[in-house]
Amino acid sequence: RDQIRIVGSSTVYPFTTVVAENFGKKTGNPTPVVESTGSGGGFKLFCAGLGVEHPDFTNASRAIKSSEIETCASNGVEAITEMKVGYDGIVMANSKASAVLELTKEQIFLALAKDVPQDGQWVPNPYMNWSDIDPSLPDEKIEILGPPPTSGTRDAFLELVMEPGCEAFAECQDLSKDDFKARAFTLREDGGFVEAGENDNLIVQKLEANPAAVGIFGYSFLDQNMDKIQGAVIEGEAPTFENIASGAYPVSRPLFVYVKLAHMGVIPGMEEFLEEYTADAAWGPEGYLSDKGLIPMPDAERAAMREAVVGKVDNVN
Amino acid sequence: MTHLRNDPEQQHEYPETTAGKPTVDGDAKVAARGANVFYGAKQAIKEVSLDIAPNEVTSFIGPSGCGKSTFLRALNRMNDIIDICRVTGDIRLDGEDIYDRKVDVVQLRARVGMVFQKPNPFPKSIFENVAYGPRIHGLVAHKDELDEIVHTSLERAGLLGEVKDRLETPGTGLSGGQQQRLCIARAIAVSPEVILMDEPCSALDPIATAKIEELIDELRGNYTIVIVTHSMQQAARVSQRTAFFHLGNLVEMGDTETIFTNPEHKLTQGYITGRFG
Amino acid sequence: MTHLRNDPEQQHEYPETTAGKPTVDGDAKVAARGANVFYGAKQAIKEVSLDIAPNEVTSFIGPSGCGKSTFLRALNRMNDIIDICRVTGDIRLDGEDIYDRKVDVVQLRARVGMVFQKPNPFPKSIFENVAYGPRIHGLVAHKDELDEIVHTSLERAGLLGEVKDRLETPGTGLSGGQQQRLCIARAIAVSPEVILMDEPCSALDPIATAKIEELIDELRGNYTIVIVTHSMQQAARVSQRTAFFHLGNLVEMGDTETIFTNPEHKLTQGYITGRFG
Amino acid sequence: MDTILVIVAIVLLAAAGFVMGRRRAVVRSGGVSRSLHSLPNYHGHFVALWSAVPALILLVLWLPLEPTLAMNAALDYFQQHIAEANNLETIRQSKLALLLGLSPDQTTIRLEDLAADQFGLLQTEIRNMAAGGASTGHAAFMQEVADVYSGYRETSYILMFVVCLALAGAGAGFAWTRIAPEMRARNHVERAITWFMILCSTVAILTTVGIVLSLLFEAMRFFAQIPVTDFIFGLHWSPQTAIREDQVGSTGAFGAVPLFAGTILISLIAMCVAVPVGLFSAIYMAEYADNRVRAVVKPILEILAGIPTVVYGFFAALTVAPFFRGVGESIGLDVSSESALAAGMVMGIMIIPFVSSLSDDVITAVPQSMREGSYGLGATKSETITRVILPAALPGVVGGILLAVSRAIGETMIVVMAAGLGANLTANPLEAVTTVTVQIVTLLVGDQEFDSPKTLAAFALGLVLFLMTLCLNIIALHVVRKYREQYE
Amino acid sequence: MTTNAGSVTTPKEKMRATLKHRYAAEKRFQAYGIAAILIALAMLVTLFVTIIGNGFTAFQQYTVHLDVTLYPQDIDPDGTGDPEVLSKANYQSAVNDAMYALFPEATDRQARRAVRELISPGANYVIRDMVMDDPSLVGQRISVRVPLASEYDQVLKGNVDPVVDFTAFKEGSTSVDWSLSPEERLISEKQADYLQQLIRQGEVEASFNRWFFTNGDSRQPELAGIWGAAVGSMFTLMVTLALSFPIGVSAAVYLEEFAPKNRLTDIIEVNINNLAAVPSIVFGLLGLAVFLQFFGMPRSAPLVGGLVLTLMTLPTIIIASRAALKSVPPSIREAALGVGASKLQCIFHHVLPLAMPGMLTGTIIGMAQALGETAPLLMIGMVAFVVDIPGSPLDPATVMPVQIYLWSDSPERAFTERTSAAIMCLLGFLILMNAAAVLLRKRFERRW
Ligand SMILES: Nc1ncnc2c1ncn2[C@@H]1O[C@H](COP(=O)(O)OP(=O)(O)OP(=O)(O)O)[C@@H](O)[C@H]1O
Ligand SMILES: Nc1ncnc2c1ncn2[C@@H]1O[C@H](COP(=O)(O)OP(=O)(O)OP(=O)(O)O)[C@@H](O)[C@H]1O
Ligand SMILES: [Mg+2]
Ligand SMILES: [Mg+2]
Ligand SMILES: O=P([O-])([O-])[O-]
Repeated sequence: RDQIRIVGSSTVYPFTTVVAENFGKKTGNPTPVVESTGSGGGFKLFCAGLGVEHPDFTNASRAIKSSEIETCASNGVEAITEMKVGYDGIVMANSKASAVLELTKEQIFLALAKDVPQDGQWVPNPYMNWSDIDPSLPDEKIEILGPPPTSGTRDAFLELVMEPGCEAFAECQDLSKDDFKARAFTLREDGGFVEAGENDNLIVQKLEANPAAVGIFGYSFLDQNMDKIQGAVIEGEAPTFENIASGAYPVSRPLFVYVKLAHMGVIPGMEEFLEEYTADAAWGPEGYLSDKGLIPMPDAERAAMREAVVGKVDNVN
Repeated sequence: MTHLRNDPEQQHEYPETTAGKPTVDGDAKVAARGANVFYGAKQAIKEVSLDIAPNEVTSFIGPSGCGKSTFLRALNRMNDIIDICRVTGDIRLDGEDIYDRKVDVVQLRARVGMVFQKPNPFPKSIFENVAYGPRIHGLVAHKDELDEIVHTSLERAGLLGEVKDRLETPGTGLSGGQQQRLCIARAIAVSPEVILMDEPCSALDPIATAKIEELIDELRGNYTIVIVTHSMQQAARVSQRTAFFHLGNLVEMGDTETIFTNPEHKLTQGYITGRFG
Repeated sequence: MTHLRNDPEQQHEYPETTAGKPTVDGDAKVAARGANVFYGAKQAIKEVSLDIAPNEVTSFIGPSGCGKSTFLRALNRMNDIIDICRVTGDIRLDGEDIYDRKVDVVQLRARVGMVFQKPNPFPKSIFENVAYGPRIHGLVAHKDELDEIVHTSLERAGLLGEVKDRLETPGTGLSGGQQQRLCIARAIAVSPEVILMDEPCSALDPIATAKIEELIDELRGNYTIVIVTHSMQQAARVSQRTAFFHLGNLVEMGDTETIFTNPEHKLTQGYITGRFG
Repeated sequence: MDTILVIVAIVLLAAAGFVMGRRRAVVRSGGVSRSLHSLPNYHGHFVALWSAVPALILLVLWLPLEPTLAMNAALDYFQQHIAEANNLETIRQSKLALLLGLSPDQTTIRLEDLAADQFGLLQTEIRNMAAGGASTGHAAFMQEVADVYSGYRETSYILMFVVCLALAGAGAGFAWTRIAPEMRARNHVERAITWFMILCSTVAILTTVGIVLSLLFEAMRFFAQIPVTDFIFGLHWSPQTAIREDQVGSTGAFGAVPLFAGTILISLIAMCVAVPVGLFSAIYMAEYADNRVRAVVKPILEILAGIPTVVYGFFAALTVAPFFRGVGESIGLDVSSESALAAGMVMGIMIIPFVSSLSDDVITAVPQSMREGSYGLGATKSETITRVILPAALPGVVGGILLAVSRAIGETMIVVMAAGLGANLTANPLEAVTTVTVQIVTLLVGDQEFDSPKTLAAFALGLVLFLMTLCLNIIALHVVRKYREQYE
Repeated sequence: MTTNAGSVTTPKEKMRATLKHRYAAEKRFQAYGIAAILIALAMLVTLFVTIIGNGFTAFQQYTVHLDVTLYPQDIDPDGTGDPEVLSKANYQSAVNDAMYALFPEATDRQARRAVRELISPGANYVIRDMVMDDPSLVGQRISVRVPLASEYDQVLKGNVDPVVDFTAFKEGSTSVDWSLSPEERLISEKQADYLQQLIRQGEVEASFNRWFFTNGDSRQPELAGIWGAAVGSMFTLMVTLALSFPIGVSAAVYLEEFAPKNRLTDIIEVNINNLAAVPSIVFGLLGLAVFLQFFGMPRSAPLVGGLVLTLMTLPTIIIASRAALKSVPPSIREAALGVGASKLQCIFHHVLPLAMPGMLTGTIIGMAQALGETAPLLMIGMVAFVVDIPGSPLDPATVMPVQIYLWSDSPERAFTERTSAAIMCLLGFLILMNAAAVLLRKRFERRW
């Protein structure tokens, strides 16, 4: 096999593919094949073993789990390296026909949770309209289209928004750890939250058709559809490129690529691929990945990461 | 292709026989004058004129493919359901042109019933088979009336005795002869005036044949019956008048007695004495 | 259900007639002893024993459903292709049991050819229809030989004159009578020893019938022929020996002359004089 | 690649065998082909089959066996040359020590004492190294073992080549000597072909076995964690479990009732569209339309069945669903944008041809005598159809509809794109429901975790769905059988 | 009609009384039939119109005319003409220079970046491909059309701001009157000005989008093409056809002509029907377990895709083939057996040719289903980004419905119309395939 094989997260897929394409065109190597299998599916394939029938990289929208590291090790895949490639902002957006939402995490929690605290009691979510939560919010039905439980985006959103949102309430702080999880992470099922599948373009089009609805998805889809939809301001920060990059916008998560070091030197082009990925022309603030919606890491972090990855690569050879 | 084959054979000359002067004593129930039937370009019936007397059994005989069935089906416009089939000439039922545009085929067929060569009971119960006609024609208002009609019809078809305990069993479960009688019962349940039977006994064994022949004889009192048969013996036994067809032409028609003992045309003679066919 | 229907009718008693003592002058070409044929549980042929003489025409007659076709098909194991059909007893061709496990059916059928009631040419050209048998049996090595066989067979079937200019046209495009003759040509092309014909004229008009009868008469010199017919006239005209079947039993068998003028059994008499059937 | 070479060589040998067998048959018959039992070609095929089939069977058996033999040789080598006392120190310092669970006081390594997973690991290690994976943290002698492994495989390839060809030659030779005029070559060849056909028929069985097996193990693991009764009777479906250990997550609920209810609701809507439209189209085409119309309309309708389901998915999600929503809004109804109605309707459109084409066939197949019987009594066309033809065609129509139902239940992409994901237990077609297939797909393509019920649930769902449709088909077969017997 | 209860009515009168209703019912019934067919056809038309309406613009692409000078020292300093060297050479600077030449006033870094972004980032590869085809171009000044970047292309096609009429803008007369605020637009005010300047110079032109038909996948919408997926589909279908047709037909022949009718064949029959109902993704799971894990075949390969789809289409083909075999009149079999053909000869010489049209119908439907299938391929790695056109059934590849699925989930706006265009191609492929099969079927039908 003289072709690099990459599997993994559907969130990282749009970024890795651009790098792969540019790598192929620039170096004349065969363009790597990138599969979109989801982070977990990617790790499963990645950790299945060494050799040409197993992939060389895996994309992930979350860090590898310890159980996955164990699986890897038990299959002989011990030398792996984690490369953080940037950030992905998770935005809440609605149709431009409606007003821009300005939300806090607590408000989002109240809009989405299955049970909410009220006067020290947990009651089934009574908020049907946004204005029920806070009179300053529009008098519109709450209808949020979001990813299914199997999606990494959903997990990240729960962690980054719902958890702090819940913690803001006194009732939450009294809970045991398990109960807290149950309270914070169970989303309402009375129609206020709609699981809308993995196809974010479909969500965008649904938002356009339904001005009352609010969607949850990655920043790149907002970026490409600014004429139709607008991002909600969360905790006073609008979901702009600059805000996410600077870390001001609170809902963003890191994206990773994992490297199977044992394949270095066996599969041609892996080093060049990593160099391409870590070039400023790719993942820098002006790079083509940022055009595609990847939020770059700060300069120092990038430099350190490049050093770490490319350095490791050198060590192996 | 059948067209090709028959062309050279249409050279027979049919001299003036009774076929040319169709008359019955009294009024004819069905009267055809210069009737032609075409399948596409092929002519299956050529200028046939004949009269069918009421309350009599008329039989059609003739070699295979001569057009007996075709002509029979022309009498209740059953040919309408064959796309390529076309009928010209004049066929009258009680003096009324049945091919008139104003004629309602549905009613015509209710008046001129038909029993087919192969028994074709519906895949329904015996009762439903007979009740079907009265039901669709709205002949009955109550269940009682329907029961009555079904029973009388089966009785007259000579089947009631054999099936009265199992009217709810499927009609297809009867023997061939019983099925044929069931089809006759089904036909008479709508009180037709004429019953056309196309080789009703060809698929049957001798005993079933005898029963049906008896029945035909009995029905003759109330209905006008036309029967197609391949068996001259049968024609001789059951019919009062016989018509002999050949290659689409009506060669000769007359009293069964006369036809079988003293035919006018030598084709007829050749056929009934078994020199061909 | 046919089972049901026939049960009460199997009460006939068949007295000792010629049926019991099958003999022909000299060696029989085909000899059956105590043959039974069953369709599932239903017995269609009951203990039939008869001899078929070489180079003669034997005709099978009898009312519809009596088992003529069934018995005919038993003679070249055509019944094998009907799943539920089972044959017991002893049927021999030239003294060899054809139901022996060692017998190669394919070769048997090449020796005992068959012409079916309904003409069934292959949807191929006329030439290919006739050439098919010689080809699969490897009878010819060269195209010339094949041409020769096809032409002779068509000639003998009396068809060559009509089709020699269009041997490449489909066999299905012929008229019914021509198709039937094509099937006969196809059957004789593999030089069988016996030819079985199941009502070869039932679908035919008088002229075609006459041609086929002529052919049968002619073929008699070289082949052993068995013919099933519904028409007693035909049996009388073409066959030397006649067997009369009734409800699966062989009632009587003998010289055609004798059977038609002086039948031993009154069932036979009833049938041939048209008192039933 | 080497295997392909072997196959090509065998095929060439078989071809040569054909020519020679044919020639010999002709020669032995003395040019009189009449004296041959079978045509010369059959003799040729006979030789070719004898040459190719045994060799190919050997090849198929050899292929999986060969790496095992090579591995045994490598392990042997490991035991004899590596695992000796003077190497022990080196081993102790390498990664291998961990792998072999070497204890400090151990003086010998005996492979047969190794635990199963350690043994497996060692083999994986050898295989990886032989495949060219750079060794990390190993002593160099492991490379020796790997070389033994690769070397063995190399010889084995050559051996396989020689043995297979020899067998092919021997088979051809054997068959060749048997050729004689009276030899029943045709019967032999035909028997071989019949066996091939039997083999093909078993593919369906093997597929079924494969499907059941590939679902069963994971489903068992699922049911080990979630009780079967909870799964089959549970009313709540919410497969939310934590993805990472350090992550907080709520425990999932795995009651499959809402999924099956959703599947049934959507299939029902689909059937409400497909059955009337399909059946009436079929009736019109079979009984009313003339042949030219039928010849055009039937293939056009069949296009509906061939349109990719992704396309239907878009159509449902972007055209039909908003349309229903809009209509609902204008009359004051609250229609979800993933309404079951939209997904079901579009699915119904897709399966129209299943109903229309199959029903058209069976309606046309109802004997003309039934129609004549009815018309002969003075029935109108519609009376004949509704009272005689349809009842007579019922088994076939039911069969077609059941096939359509099966297709609706198993359909995936339309519902993935157009139906919701939230498991609502509702009978209201205006709300969003989810289906079994949607859940299977989302569980399998989302973030997976093969040790948690979340992903394993997909297999359980697949298995239960499989059993469900199996029951449906058995019932269908019996319904059809029952009526068929009655109507003949 | 209005007979009072006492009077006796003859059957004839009663019949007449109900006739009107019966004829009305008849009319209604016929109307239902016509309505049903019209509904089905209307759905088909709606579907086609929707897709074509969304997608036909993708067959056009706005291009910019550039005069590019290929300096040998940049491309091939040693003048070797070695393809290796040519393919790795840097064409970007030549393209940049050509662009800067069009905008002499853009001198600062910011402005130059905006100028560069006007054309597709893949423009240099367009030129590279030209040079690779004809190395003599090195050292010449060549005139080429390179694709406009997809954002601008979308703006010009009116897909971005439907409120604004771009006709005047396209003619280069007025500056655009945006209804969107600057941050909502895909392109900035400055970029719009540049674009208009280009238009005024007559350098921009809409032309046939050949890249769409010749390229593999790309993350640049303007360079993304369907050809790679089409080739993948062809390989996959070839494998499927080569396996499923013979296996399906053999199985059908055995089950219909040879197999005894017993419990085992009943089980097989139920099985085959049931397989038709198994969700297609489950076949993917099977393929993953059997072909990838057990037999160790490569991921993403059309060979494996073909195998999985074979298993999926087999039931359809078997069911249809059995129906076709059933419809061959027994008289043909009797005729063949009667002249001494063996059963297999009878089937191969006579029955199969006659059943072939029906078998082909089943195959058409099965192949159409296989052509449009996505779900099972998810499991065997064919849902992948594949740029290189596959050269064999073992190369990584994707198929058309998967390409559609992937594009539909891409953030870039221009992929929306390409998704629809790809659907149109797939439908075209489908109709072609059906037409070919229908013709083939006709041939078989017409031969005799
Ligand atoms: N549907 C049809 N299409 C074309 N030709 C037909 C059709 N039905 C009958 N024919 C032809 O019309 C002629 C007369 O056929 P018809 O069925 O009336 O004969 P018949 O006298 O009833 O013969 P049989 O005694 O065999 O039933 C025949 O040549 C036949 O081939
Ligand atoms: N395939 C079959 N399955 C079951 N029963 C059959 C089958 N073929 C014929 N029979 C029955 O066997 C009996 C004899 O049939 P056969 O066809 O031999 O009659 P036949 O004498 O040829 O009648 P015909 O003159 O009408 O052709 C009949 O009762 C028939 O119903
Ligand atoms: Mg007739
Ligand atoms: Mg018969
Ligand atoms: O595919 P994801 O793991 O990023 O959801």
